[in-house]
Amino acid sequence: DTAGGGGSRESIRAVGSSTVFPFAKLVSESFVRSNPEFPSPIIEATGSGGGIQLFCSGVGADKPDMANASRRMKASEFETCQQNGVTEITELQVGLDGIAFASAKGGITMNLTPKIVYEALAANPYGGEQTNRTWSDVDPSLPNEPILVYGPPSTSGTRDALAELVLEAGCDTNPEMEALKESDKDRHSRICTEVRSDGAYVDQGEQDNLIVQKIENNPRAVGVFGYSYLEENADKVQGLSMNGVEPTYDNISSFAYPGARPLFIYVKNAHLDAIPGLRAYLAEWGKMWSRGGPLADIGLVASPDDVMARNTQALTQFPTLTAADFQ
Amino acid sequence: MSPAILLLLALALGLAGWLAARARAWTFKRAQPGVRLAALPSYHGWYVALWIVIPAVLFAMVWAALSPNLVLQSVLASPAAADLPSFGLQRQTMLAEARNVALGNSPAVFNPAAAGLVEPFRTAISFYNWIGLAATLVIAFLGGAWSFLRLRPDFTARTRVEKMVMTILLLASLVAILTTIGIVASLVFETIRFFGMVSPIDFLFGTQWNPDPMSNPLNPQGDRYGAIPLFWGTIFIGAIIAMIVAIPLGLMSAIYLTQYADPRVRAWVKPALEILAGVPTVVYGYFAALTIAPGIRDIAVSLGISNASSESALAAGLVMGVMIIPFVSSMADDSIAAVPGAMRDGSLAMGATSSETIRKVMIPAALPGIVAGVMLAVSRAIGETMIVVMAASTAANLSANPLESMTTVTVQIVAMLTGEGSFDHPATVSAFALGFVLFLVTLGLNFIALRVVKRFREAYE
Amino acid sequence: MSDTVISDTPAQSAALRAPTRTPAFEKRLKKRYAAEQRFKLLGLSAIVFSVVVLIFLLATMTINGIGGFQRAEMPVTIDFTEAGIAGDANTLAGHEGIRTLEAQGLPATVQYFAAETLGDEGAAQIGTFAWRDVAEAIQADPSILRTTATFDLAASPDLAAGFEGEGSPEMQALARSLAERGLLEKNFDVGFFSRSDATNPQEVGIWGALKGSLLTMAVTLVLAFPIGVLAALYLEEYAPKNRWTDVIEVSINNLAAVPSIIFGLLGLAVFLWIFPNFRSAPLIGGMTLALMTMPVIVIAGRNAIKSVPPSIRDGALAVGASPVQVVFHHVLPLALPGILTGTIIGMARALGETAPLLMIGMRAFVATPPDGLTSPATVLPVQIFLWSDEIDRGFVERTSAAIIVLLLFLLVMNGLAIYLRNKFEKRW
Amino acid sequence: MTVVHDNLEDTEAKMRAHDVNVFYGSKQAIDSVSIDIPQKYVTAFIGPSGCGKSTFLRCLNRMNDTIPAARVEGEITLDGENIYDPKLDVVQLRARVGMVFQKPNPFPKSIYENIAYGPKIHGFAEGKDELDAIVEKSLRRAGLWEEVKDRLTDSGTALSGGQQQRLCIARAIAVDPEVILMDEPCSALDPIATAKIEELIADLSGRYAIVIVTHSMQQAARVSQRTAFFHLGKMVEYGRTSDIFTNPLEQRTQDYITGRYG
Amino acid sequence: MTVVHDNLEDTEAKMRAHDVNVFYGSKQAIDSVSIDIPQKYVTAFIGPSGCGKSTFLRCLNRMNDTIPAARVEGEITLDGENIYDPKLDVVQLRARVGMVFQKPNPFPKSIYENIAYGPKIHGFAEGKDELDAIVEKSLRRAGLWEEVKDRLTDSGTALSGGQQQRLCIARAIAVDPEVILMDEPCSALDPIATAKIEELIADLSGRYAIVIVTHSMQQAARVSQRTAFFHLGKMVEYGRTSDIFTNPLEQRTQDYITGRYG
Ligand SMILES: Nc1ncnc2c1ncn2[C@@H]1O[C@H](COP(=O)(O)OP(=O)(O)OP(=O)(O)O)[C@@H](O)[C@H]1O
Ligand SMILES: Nc1ncnc2c1ncn2[C@@H]1O[C@H](COP(=O)(O)OP(=O)(O)OP(=O)(O)O)[C@@H](O)[C@H]1O
Ligand SMILES: [Mg+2]
Ligand SMILES: [Mg+2]
Ligand SMILES: O=P([O-])([O-])[O-]
Repeated sequence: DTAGGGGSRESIRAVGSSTVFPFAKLVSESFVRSNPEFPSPIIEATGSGGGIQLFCSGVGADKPDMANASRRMKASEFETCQQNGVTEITELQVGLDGIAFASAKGGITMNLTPKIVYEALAANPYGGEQTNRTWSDVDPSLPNEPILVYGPPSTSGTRDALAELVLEAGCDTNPEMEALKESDKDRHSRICTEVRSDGAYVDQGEQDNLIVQKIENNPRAVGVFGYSYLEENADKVQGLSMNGVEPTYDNISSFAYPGARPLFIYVKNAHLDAIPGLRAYLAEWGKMWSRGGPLADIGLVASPDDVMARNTQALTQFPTLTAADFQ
Repeated sequence: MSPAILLLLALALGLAGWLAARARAWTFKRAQPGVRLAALPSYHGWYVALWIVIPAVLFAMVWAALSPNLVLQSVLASPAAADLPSFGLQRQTMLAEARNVALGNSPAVFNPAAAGLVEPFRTAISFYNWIGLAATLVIAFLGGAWSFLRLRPDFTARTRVEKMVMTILLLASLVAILTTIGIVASLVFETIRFFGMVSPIDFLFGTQWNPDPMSNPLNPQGDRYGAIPLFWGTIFIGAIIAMIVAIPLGLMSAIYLTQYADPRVRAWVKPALEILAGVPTVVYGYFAALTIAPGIRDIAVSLGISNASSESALAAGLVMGVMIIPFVSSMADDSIAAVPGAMRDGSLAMGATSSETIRKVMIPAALPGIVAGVMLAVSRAIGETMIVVMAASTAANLSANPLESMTTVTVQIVAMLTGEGSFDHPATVSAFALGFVLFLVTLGLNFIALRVVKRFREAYE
Repeated sequence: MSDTVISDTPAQSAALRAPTRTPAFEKRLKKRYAAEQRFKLLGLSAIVFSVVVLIFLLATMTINGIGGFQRAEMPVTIDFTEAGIAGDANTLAGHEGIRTLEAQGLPATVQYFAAETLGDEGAAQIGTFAWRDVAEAIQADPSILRTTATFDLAASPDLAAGFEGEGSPEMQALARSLAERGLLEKNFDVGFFSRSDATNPQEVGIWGALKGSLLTMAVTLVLAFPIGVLAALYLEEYAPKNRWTDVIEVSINNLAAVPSIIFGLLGLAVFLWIFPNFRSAPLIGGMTLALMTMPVIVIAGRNAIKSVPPSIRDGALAVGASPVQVVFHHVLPLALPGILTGTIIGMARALGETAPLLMIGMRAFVATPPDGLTSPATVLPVQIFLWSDEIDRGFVERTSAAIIVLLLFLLVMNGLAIYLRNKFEKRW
Repeated sequence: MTVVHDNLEDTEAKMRAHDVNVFYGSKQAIDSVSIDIPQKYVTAFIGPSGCGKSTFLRCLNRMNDTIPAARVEGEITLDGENIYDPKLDVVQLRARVGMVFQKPNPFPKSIYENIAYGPKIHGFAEGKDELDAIVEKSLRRAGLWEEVKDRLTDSGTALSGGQQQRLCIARAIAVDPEVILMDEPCSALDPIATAKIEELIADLSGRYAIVIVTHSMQQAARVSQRTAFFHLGKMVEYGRTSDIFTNPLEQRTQDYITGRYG
Repeated sequence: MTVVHDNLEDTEAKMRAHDVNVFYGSKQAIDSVSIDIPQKYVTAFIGPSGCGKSTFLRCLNRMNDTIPAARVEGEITLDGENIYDPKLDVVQLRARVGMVFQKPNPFPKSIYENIAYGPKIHGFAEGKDELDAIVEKSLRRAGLWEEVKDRLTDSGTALSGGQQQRLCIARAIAVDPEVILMDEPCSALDPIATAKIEELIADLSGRYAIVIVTHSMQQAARVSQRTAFFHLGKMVEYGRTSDIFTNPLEQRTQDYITGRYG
């Protein structure tokens, strides 16, 4: 056997984001019903980070063919991929999503800003001690309710997006931190992105459904998850606005909402011809990600037209991702 | 040749050998009418049949493992294989596709490039099939012939067949040891690896449990792996809350059923309790998460305890306690039944009432058995997974408030291993260390409990 | 006895106290009887509590679950003669069929006729895959392409929720108006028993998980039963009393009490290490559960074997049967009902087991039933676990429905075990 | 059917059974037995195995109630009160009619607790001192005091068989019963222990009405003043022990005591 | 130590035990017993309970092998062959030396199967007819044929105790043994059934060497021609039954048969 041994495999395997998971499932269902000759793809929700880690651990039958991600692959991860022989990767943006902050219908309501979220959730806000117990500790205009946020774990892309799009933005409102970014990048990222672990932030594992259930049962809790879950459960939970912008389809689609972000799937080109049906499965994505398509029905925000066109093309050409793409 | 066909072939040959050998034994018998054979003709049959089937089946197994490789080698040597891609997976898949088509498992290849390989596969497969078939036949024949030639009127076929049977029985009982070794080895190996990354001191005595599977595996941050909160959560839910429910209810149920209940009532209630014990834990978990946990939170909130968690330790513990009731009750039932009736009669004859007899004589006498039963119940509760996975939380909380959320060892094992994290990361491997601790603790509890029970039984025998 | 002295006169008597015939005693007695009653009541209430919990649990599942066997469907009449969809048995057969129909615009056709029948709003709420049901019906009987046919198409989850009186007010209103016109109704969902997992609660089925369970159980039974019985025979009938057999005994007793999740760790570390490509496969699941079930069978088997009276063995030995003959001719047949009872109970436990299977990957999303022992699958309890995490109200009912199916299986198995035990409970 | 000797001087009858029948399910184990158990005497029940001695004995303190299948017909009185009267309290009855079993059955508690058990549950002792006194007195009467006085906290099961049986007798005495029933109290004991128990019975006989079931005719002859011979559920003959053994009126009795059957 | 009467006319010895010792673990149960079991006679083993009669009997067909703790020393021969020779096949030995137990233990199979089992496993019958013939002959010899011939398919356990015991004897006869060992075959039976078995033993005695352990001296006197008296693991006296019962040479034998102990 040469590189990537370990026998052969018949079913497609995808791992990664729990945000992308429901979309991947639907595509998979559609795929098996249109292509009964292929076995059903196996899809597991491991979180974007966990998924990419697995994805990048090598090529071969015992390694997944695809990683779903609710954030873009990081340069460091790309590096790991390259080192492990996963050299040819195609990146497909399947749509958009936003990290939604939500509470139960009739529960706590707030107008959040990145700064508030940062001060409420940081392990050490601005390098100091975290003393905020209630929202009103953070900002007297907010309700006097204990801070209780159910959110994704560190393996998750939503968590990364939370750190990058919200926490860091909130942190950088402080000029000192802004300056620190230049002088000590590591320290900056630790202070700005580390989340408190004293129980105010509860990591619910890779189960966004569970977060929805938790906040539905507790009117004073806030949940953090993908917009699609918010949309799907609009009758149970309500989105909290950020900087005064509601998390809605249009606001995300136009990036007016600060937590808007693209969703990706990554494919190993080497597996394209090795795994029966992999191309057809990817084509199925292309059929379903359109505006008003079946994926939109369950909460996927379609990519802007130009992006969609580019990605539709990528479904046949499979352009290889290069280090340059991460500049 | 598929292993199944080889197996059938071996069995058919065995049958033939059986018939032939039995016939042979009959001829001995007819030849010397007065003389008894040393074994029944059918044992001669079995002897030869086993000598045919066992070597043939062993060979078939070896062949099943070897032949695909041989086929592969010969296919790779064929010119059609020259332009196979060098990428392993793709190569393997194409080969597998072609083989599947050649074997008739699938109608066509998906990858057109593999089509050329189908024919070489067909040829190679049928070639090696013939070899396999021939070799099986030869081996079966050799085994059969050798054993057949040993048949004599005074040949003790039965003894030999029985020796083979005994060997098989012995091998079967060794599976238990192998399993134990397998468990211990897999746990120990990974645990040692884990302790290479995180110090056992940090793990066993640390009070912060917050592993980060995305952190750099080379810098595992030992202070994030303090398992004390998990141990506490496990004990609090499984050994405290659940037992507070299960021990009195189980014990009183057993007492009522054995000492008071009308036989007709017992005939209905006992199976009902057994049903309670037979409900899968995932159903209990669902029940806890869907019905009990929100209920408890609502009650707590209406009582003004506003920080009650909706995945409280109480909910998981209560439901686990209910699950354990039948277990405790049947252990208590056994222990009470093991107390000689003479004790009961002795007390009743003193003019004690039934409840006095039970409380002051039966229970104290059955106590070792009951205590051992409780230990087994605890060991069961702390190893229980689904109820806590579904109803407890993943938040490692060191608290004595049953309304707060807590996590347990089993929850963390599931959490760490279902994420499918990398096996190089201490967060993933920590599951094995947790499993090892769980294994040792339950093992200890069971071991002590079984000994106590045994001694208790012997005392009254 | 002549030397025994027999005396007819009793020894000197002493005054009799009669402490039991005092009023004080009577008074205490009353209290003691009250305590007796309280104690008895306590016992009774313990029983009643357990039974009530059982009934409550079963009732909750049943009430939630009954709805799970139904789904909201909308009748849509399609006039294929108008639709311009063509094809015969040949072109529509096999893998290509569905794609052919899709290429011919069947989805649009279905949508069009749905709008005809249900109005635009209603048509927007037929399930995403409704056209696939139509396509499969056409494949099954291409002749309907020349006729007009009515299909009961699944409603979208939102509409189904609206029909239940939940979800958004618009949906509730739409559901009401459709229902009034007889265009939305709950039908018994036969497909629940033939479909597999899906994203949409209206589309899910348990066949995939059930088949996974059956395959897994088959592996478990084939491995655990013979090994368990043979080991039990060996230990009970032949094993010499020495350190080795002690080790075997201790291992078996301990294995029977090892938490099931540890077996999952074993499966993950050993079986998946040996067969890395069989992740999620019933084969691995079955092997893992077999190790878990075997000790149960061994212990039950040993008890059954032990209860065969030694006099039977003596009798057989004394007419010249060899130890192996004694066991296979006499002991095993007599112990078999007991062994079977233990096996059924062990299998029932394995059938309800979830945790170890999570460890070996049987929790992944798989949209089709497994077609063999090595294809990825899930099992019924894991399916229940997965569905229990879904939030859609529809999944609550489906989960409970799946629980009912699982409980029915277990009830039948346990009932069978109890029946066997009672029927063959022999006293020699 | 039953021969009752007529030379029994008119002793006060402590218990009287009249036409008692006992059934286990549909099987009759005792067939219309009538007997007077005299005050202050030792009465022995003898007869071949399975003839119903134990069954009848257990009727006398209603221990048969604990066997679900057992059903008792007829009348048994204690001091004239019918003990099967539904209004009668079994607890009280059993406190008044003590019982000692074939196999010594001390409770798995300390020697002290074994004796104190009865007085405690019946509330006979007001305090620790009184209880101590009862324990000592009972052990003394049972002839066990000297042997165990230094180890009252040891477990009752740690004693030898004969000591255990005496402990059981002491336990029965401790609640001050009026009648003591003993079902083959020596059959599990060696000859020396048996001799001790027989001595004890002789000591106690003036104080209580004692009924003893025994297999050994020698023992019956040694300890009892009255003997009843049972056979196949019937009481065949009843009279002075000396008469029964030297001068039985019934052939079956004669056959039994000369060892023709049994 | 052992007194063997010298008026035993020189019958052919079917089995001979020479200096046999049996140990259960470290406890000696049989202490150097030597005896000749004669062909065609009935030999009775008598002695008080626990003296080792059963133990010695079970040595004669190596049923002691089934007790892990048991260890046999010394030599026992059957027709001159040492039965403890490692080369000897126990299965064959047991087919030659049949055994009937104290409690009847028919297999829970049909009456027919009970009898046919032995011949089947030993291959004594070539076909169904031959087997039928063996079953009938054995049942006839055991005096059971008339009672069961119409219900051969009924379960053996459905018979009465005495019938069951005769079934067990028939089962033993069916494999054509040379010696039949019986360990208190009548102790679980009523007198009528006992009488039948005794009759049967008398019938069989000319054909087989029979050894019977019994508690009842009357029975020994009725059925046996030779009697061995065991005491505390030793064989005390061996001789003609009539001599042993009328004219014992040893005091202990005398004491036992006159009922001084036991
Ligand atoms: N619990 C019971 N259920 C049914 N039958 C019983 C029960 N106890 C005793 N018997 C039967 O009642 C009859 C009398 O038994 P009992 O024990 O009174 O005899 P016994 O004279 O005490 O005999 P032994 O001397 O052996 O103790 C016997 O036939 C016995 O089998
Ligand atoms: N399996 C055994 N293990 C240990 N000791 C045994 C065993 N069987 C019998 N013994 C002891 O060996 C001695 C002889 O027993 P055996 O059964 O041969 O006596 P027996 O004469 O047949 O008595 P019985 O008339 O009561 O049947 C006894 O002391 C007995 O306790
Ligand atoms: Mg009795
Ligand atoms: Mg004996
Ligand atoms: O989508 P995520 O699971 O990576 O948050």
